[in-house]
Amino acid sequence: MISALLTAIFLSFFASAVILNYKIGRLLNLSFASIFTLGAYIYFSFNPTSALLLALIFGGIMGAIVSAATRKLSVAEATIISLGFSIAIEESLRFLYRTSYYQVMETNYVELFGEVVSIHEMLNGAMIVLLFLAFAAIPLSRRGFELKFVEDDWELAEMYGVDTSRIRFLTISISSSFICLSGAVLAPTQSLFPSMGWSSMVIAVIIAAIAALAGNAGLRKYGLTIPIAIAYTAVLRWLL
Amino acid sequence: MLQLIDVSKVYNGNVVLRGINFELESGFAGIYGPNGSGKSTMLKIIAGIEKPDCGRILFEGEDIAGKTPEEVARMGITIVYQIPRPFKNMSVIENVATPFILRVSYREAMESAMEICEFVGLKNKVNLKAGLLSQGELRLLEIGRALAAQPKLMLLDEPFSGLDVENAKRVRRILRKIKREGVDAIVTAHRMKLLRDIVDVSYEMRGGKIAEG
Amino acid sequence: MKKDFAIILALLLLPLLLRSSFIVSVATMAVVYSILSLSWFFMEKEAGWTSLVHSIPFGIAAYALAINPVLIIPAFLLSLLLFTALSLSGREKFVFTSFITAIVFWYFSHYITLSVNGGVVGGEEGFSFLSIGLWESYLLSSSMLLLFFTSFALIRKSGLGLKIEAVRDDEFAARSIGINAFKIRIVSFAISVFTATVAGVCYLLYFGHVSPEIFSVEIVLLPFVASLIAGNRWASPIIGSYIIVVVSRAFSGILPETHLLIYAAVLMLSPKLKRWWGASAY
Amino acid sequence: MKWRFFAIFLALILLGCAQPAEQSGEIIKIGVLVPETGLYSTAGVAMKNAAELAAEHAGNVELVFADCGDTPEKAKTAFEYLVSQNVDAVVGAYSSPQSMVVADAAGESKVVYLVSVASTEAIEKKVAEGNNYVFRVAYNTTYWGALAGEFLKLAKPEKYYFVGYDPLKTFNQGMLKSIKSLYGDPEVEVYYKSPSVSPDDYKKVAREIAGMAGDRDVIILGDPGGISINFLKEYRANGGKGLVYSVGGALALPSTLKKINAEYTVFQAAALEVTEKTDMTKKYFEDYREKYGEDANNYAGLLTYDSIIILSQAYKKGGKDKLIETLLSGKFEGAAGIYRFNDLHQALWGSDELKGVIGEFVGGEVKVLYPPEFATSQVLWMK
Repeated sequence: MISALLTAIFLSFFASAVILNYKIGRLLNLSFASIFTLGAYIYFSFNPTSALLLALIFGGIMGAIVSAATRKLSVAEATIISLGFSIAIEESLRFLYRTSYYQVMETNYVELFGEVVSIHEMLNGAMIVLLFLAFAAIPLSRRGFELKFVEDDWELAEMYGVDTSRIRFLTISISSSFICLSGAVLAPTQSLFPSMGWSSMVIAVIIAAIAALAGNAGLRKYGLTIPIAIAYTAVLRWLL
Repeated sequence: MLQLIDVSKVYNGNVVLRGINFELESGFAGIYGPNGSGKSTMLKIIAGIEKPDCGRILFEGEDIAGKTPEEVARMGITIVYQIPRPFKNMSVIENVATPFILRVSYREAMESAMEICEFVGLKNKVNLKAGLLSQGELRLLEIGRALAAQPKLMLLDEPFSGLDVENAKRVRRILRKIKREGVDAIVTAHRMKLLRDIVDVSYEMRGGKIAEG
Repeated sequence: MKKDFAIILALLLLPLLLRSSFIVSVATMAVVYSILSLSWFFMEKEAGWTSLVHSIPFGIAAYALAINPVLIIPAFLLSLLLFTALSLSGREKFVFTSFITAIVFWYFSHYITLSVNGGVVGGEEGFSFLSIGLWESYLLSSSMLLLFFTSFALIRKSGLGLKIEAVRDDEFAARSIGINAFKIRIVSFAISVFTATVAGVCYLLYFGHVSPEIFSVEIVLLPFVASLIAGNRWASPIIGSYIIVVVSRAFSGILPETHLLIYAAVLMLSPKLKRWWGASAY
Repeated sequence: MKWRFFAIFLALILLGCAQPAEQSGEIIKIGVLVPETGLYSTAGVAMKNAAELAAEHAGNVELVFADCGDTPEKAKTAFEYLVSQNVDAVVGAYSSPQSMVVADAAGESKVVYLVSVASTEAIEKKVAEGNNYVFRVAYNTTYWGALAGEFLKLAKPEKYYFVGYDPLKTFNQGMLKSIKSLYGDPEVEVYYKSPSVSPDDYKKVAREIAGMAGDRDVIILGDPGGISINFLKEYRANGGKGLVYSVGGALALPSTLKKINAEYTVFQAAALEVTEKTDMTKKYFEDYREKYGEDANNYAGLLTYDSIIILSQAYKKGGKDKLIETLLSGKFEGAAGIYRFNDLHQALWGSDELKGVIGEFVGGEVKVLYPPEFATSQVLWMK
């Protein structure tokens, strides 16, 4: 149950990042798939502490590049460019880590309420919850108001003099940064291979799409992704 | 020809039309009244876009109250919206040709559309995308497109709103021409003065009620 | 329009001159995907619905033919029904609902199995079918492509085309001049679904095998990507499909390790490509 | 302008095709379909390395590589490319649908194709239907099951559980059918879903089975992919007992087992370094390590190696024109044993000279359990 909840939190975080990028960055950011993978490979290559820091930095840089490359483009064009980035990162990782083995690491488990849970999953869950709380606090600030404005009506916000391109840049960079961090934190619970990020990406897009269908009101749609994540995987498991 | 009997409409508890009784035998009828008096709603109900809560609408003896907009249109009633709704990505002539298509071949439709474009004065803009027209031209296009449906009855919702003097004159001229062609119409406006020299009979609408005036 | 036609004809004739079976096989794949992309483009540009579910008519047509050719008609009707049902959510939400449906269908397709002589066939392995041969496939799919391209050009200059475009631009205004918008929507879906179905049939007749990969995200996105990277003309989805098939498939032998980087580069440069294409080619 | 655009693309394609085929009588030109990109690219590295090593060892082989990706469609295009390079024979491809498509294409273009990984029964069916050009060096699904059955007979567990991977149900069920015919029904038959459907499903199944299985039970894990590693971790973390028998793939590589400290994991392989079935076994493993700096793959890589070695020997014996006849009538020495092919062009796995190997990872090292002539240990149970 706890482990399922942690997975749901992770997927909901991934989906929220997708929604946020869509609303503010105006692109379906498919580069997340490989940025997540990149994080995992960074964790594999460096010692844990510096890996986490590097993941944050590299993720941010990747996000910044994607943001710069997709400025002032239509949603569709920007989405295709992010797909190009995703493939490029994935293929580069394949080159850099040319091996016939899955990269694996050991992970430690702890028992929690009678359930065995990986420490790394818990860490990732805790990080995401903190992130959600920080995100929920943003609307209280002036910046947060701007953010909400942009999210609500991008064109109107621009007309009223909000610096939308800066907000867009920050949104894409920061969300990429955390996706990368999440990849690093979860690395020991995964078998690493260059296209590993896609399965999470696809589910995240579906959850984001369902959330977008279900409601569009403020922060609620991000919160909505958690029950949707739980329901979606449960329903599919039952259906198939 | 057209008869409204005890037609009422309520939106979210606001009574917009209170038992309207209205009859048009032939010619142009004008309805004037302030904003929110229910003029547009009445036209929309006749056109089948809105459903009345109660009452009957008889057109050539048939009750059309439950019909869909396309059924009403096919019986010969066309509406010209207050805010023009052109087919933005189609050319002017294609806009006008579309209603003809329901009756004749593509070639004939285009020929007839050309005549209408000439009639409403858009002859030199036929190949332009409708989305590029000015507000006044859009109104002319709307009227042209409605005419192309070869209506027995036209519903014109505030045809002069938002137009400058020049364009208002053009619309007025065209409406007179239409009248001469023998098409019947209901025209709304917020002031009676705008309608005086076009309509045969005028009504005043206030608070969802209608009275001859 | 004539230019577009000339370009397509030239594209189709080139492999015939080169007479290399590898080039023809790549070209056949490109032509099959061109038909699919064209059907997508028709729905997007002519009817105004952005679909991420064209893998379904494409895929189930291939599945139907592989299992039992009689199923082609139900497959077509099923796809049409699905499109119609999804469209009830409205144009805006159609992109999302269609994407979700396509993915769920992809999962489901792994469970399409048949019992043959006590053994299970299908599933993740898919079904085999007899290929009609390379040159035959190329001629068949090329003539289908030309046929559809020409038909679409004719439809656009016909009454039906006007009605479809009117409904695309303003459903309500179309209804109030007497157009049955729902009927027209279904007709336009039927045209698009039919084209995708034919693409699926051509796919199987050439390829001789169908597996769940046909419903994968890659195929879902292909017509969308293809139509976008090469401008916004009626030849664009076709040229785009050629570009994608060439960079992501044909180089698999010439540059086995790096060909996807070229694909990535093409995607990243696509807006430039598109503009350059739009500016210089016409 | 637009023509220049096409010209570039076409020129690039032609570049690949236009190389004149220099065909000397001594050298066999073999096309290798390697999944360089996509889902199976990890195995692809092993296959490519092994192929290069085989060419080095054989001496009379020229290789042409093409990326078959992870879809049958890419495999077919890659195959067509190899044919355009005038190869004498083709080996490789990874998944079953890929091999099925390539088999058909091989029949059409009359090029000999050796299936070196895929196990689907459809391949033998195609041969029975008259496709003479396809041979399989790898196990068929039945042999996958037979090998697991051999292990069950050796271990005689109190109960056995079958855990399959959902997207590979056809493969799993074919295998299970063969196990059942040898050892009876499993206690439980359960499948976990691909993580792209239900990310947590393997954990749930791991927990469930961990709750059921006892000390003297065997869990047969029918997933050759990366998730099998996650499953095993989760199973042991939840206190799962007994022996886990992995059908191979990701969990069959000793260095992976070492990395995750997978004690009491049993796995199957085409050959292991310690099972010197022929002179080539050790050579393969040693030279591979020396050349590439990591342990050699013992299934997909090894069988790709053997496929090329087999072709090289057949070519020496009978030349290009008699390749099919030579393959059908001859014996070929590979790293995994002596290969002969039956009427359905299937390598005779299970015969005296060609058997799969079962190893057990215990105490940080690999012990061989099967075949008996190479066995270094009994089945060891967890205490």
